[in-house]
Amino acid sequence: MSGRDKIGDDAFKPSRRTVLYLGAAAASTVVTVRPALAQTAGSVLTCEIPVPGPHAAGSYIAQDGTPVPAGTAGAVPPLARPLRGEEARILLNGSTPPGVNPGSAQAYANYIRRLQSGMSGFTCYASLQMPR
Amino acid sequence: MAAPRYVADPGDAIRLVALDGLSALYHLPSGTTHIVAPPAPEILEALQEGPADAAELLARLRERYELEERADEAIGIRLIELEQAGLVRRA
Amino acid sequence: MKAARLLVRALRDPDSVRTCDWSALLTAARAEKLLSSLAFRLEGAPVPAKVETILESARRDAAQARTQALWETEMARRATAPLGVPVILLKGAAFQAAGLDASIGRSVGDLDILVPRDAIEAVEQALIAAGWERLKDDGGYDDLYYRRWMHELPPLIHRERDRMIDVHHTILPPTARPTPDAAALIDDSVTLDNGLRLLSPPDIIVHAAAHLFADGDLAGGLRNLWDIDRLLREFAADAAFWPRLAERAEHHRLKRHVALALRLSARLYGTPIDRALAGRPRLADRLFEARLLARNGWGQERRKLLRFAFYVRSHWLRMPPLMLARHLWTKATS
Amino acid sequence: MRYKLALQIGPVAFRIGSTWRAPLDALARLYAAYPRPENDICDFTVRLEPEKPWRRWLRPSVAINGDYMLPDAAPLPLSMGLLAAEMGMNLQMALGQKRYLLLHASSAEKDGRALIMTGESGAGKSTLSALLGERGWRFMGDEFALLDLDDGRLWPFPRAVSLKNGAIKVMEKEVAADRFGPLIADTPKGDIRHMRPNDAALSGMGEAAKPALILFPRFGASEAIRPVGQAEIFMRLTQASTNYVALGQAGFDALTGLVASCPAAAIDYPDTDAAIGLVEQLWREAA
Repeated sequence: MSGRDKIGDDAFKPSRRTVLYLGAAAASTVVTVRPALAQTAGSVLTCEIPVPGPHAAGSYIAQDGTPVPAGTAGAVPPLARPLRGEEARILLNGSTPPGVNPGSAQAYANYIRRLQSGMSGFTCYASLQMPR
Repeated sequence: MAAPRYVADPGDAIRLVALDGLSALYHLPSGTTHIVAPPAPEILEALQEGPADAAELLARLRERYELEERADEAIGIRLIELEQAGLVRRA
Repeated sequence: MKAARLLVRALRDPDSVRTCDWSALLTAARAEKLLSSLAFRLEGAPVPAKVETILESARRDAAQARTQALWETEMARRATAPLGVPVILLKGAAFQAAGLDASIGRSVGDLDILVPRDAIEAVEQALIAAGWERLKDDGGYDDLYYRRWMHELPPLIHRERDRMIDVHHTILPPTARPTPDAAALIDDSVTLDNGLRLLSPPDIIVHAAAHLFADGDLAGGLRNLWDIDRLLREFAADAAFWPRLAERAEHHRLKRHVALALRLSARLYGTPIDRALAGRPRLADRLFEARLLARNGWGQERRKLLRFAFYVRSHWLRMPPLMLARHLWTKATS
Repeated sequence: MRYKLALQIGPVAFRIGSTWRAPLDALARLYAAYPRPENDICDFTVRLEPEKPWRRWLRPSVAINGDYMLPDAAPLPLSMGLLAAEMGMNLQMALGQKRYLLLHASSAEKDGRALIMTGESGAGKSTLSALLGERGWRFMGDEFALLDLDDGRLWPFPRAVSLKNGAIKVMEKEVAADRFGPLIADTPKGDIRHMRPNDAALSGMGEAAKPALILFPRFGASEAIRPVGQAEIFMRLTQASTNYVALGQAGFDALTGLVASCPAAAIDYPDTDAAIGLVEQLWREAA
């Protein structure tokens, strides 16, 4: 806020005008408030994330998280049962929850990150993204 | 191709509340809240005079403010941000 | 009285609800997505104070939902306007944009638009460039299924606003037994001030009837039928409406569906209708009525067998038998 | 539904229906001192029913349904039926409440003015409000605070306090045994035990209070008080609200009004006694 600090000086130079930095902020100058519903909904309820969801049932999961045909090289098999919220959180933190093959953890975590609204597990994922 | 001209909604389509150095902006047509930093409110205000392309908008802002040297590059980025948020549209 | 019937009676005759099981009525209304519509119908009626606060907040909620629906429509307009192709709003978005009586308290889920078939790829590209994304996996069975057999693209969802858009090129799947004349729908459409369009009033009814009876299992049908009641009452103010409706229903080969919609709307909501067009009551009308009213005061769906029958019927209508078998097989084994 | 129960909690009335008797018996015991909704007219309906028909008998599992439902909600075993009922009520509030700006926050009242505490789950806001409620404050709620859209006052929502893990021991030392529900072990959130708020909280459940202080508590190595800028307060509260966006301009006006009129601070605390001390200190300064 260097502009602010100089307000005292400016008081003696009324002709000098306010500086407006159009490119000053590296980040965006508009942040939109999105529904935070999922956060609380998630924290008051337990939820599940199937990996993959029914839209891609039977698919393997590539390392980048996309569902691919079963047996694709480098991809990992689907999870037999849905992840619970706590397990998904562990995965997203880069660790491996019990019962999950550590070599597959990265692919599953990426799958969760790619979930979109409307897909099974999304509300659960959204609730995990929020800080706790 | 001519530079795109931008329009903003009339002033009564917006509520602005100052929060320290930033502002909370409520946009009535979309029912959406945005947290905005300078120069976003200043650009929206300058567009109240009517549609403008980037160069005209810069000229309007120069009448009121001191701008940095490379302002002409930055203004385009700011306009795209505002367009994506639905706060300005192409004329 | 059954809760669904109580709801229908309250919508039809707001004075009838002085005393009733309010919790059951409100719950059934919510489950049928009719709470806000009911709230506007009961505005000013003498109801208990607690009920009034619930209805008041439903009305506020509807106002905000309307803002969001109109905004989503506006964003689609901005994205597609440079293409210069006709974009026709369907269902809730159309009612809201035109300010029809059917829009009062009407929630709008996805945004549905109709565009000429040869413009559909361009429209999809323009929407994707403006931030919408494909929801389903590209090139998978669902994607191919939509593109080959359905009357719409796979749904797109906006990555920031999280709202869905369905882009149609006609109003029923091409495989469905009746095949409406999509070109005529577009030719007859009405242009709004902002350049977007609506179907003509008779086509709006034809579409609503087709959607209700030929394109689904009647889940949420009470709300769709309430749309039809409101639309008919508003359109019938024009004396030329009924003959034109008869003509368009015939043209699109949806006369049976329109007649059924008229009969059920009159039966449940007391809609004044053209009796000649509606035809004589049929035995099956009672099955449709029972299906529409299969909701109790706890918000649960009842009549499981009847609902299942309508579910099977919905697939039967949309697909030739062999294709239906293949579809169900793929769904079951994937 | 076979079994049913209606409850009034603050300004909100619930109707809970269940396929099984046990969850509602447990709920009725925990909420014995609560009033019944006037004329039995309820804001929200919760249904506890089998996930699949045979799940009524065979390894019974409770699906949490009602006016508003979450597609990803996991069913709970019947032994956790009380928890399912609580979650069902919370879910109706989180998804369906449109009459108030709903903040995921705990709150307590003193001298007609309200303290709001919000923070990440596990930050201790629930325990802090429960402790304040035993130490001279009126407990208003441990999960949701309701901001009036018309006049900016805060309404209580004093449902049973949901104590988790370590907090259970803390409150057992403080409160008579007859105010506790059964210990529900090994839930997806760990051990849970519900605690009925005291008489002052229940008799005051119809009284709103003007917000006077907002705190963002957090467990930390040492005590600290940090200022929070208005933009950050606003942003944090939008994220702590389930219905901010859905309320449109009414929500904007209420929340900007709250931020403008109410001092706020973030506090770090190593233990609950230190936290209570910080709260009392900041409360005196805000007065």
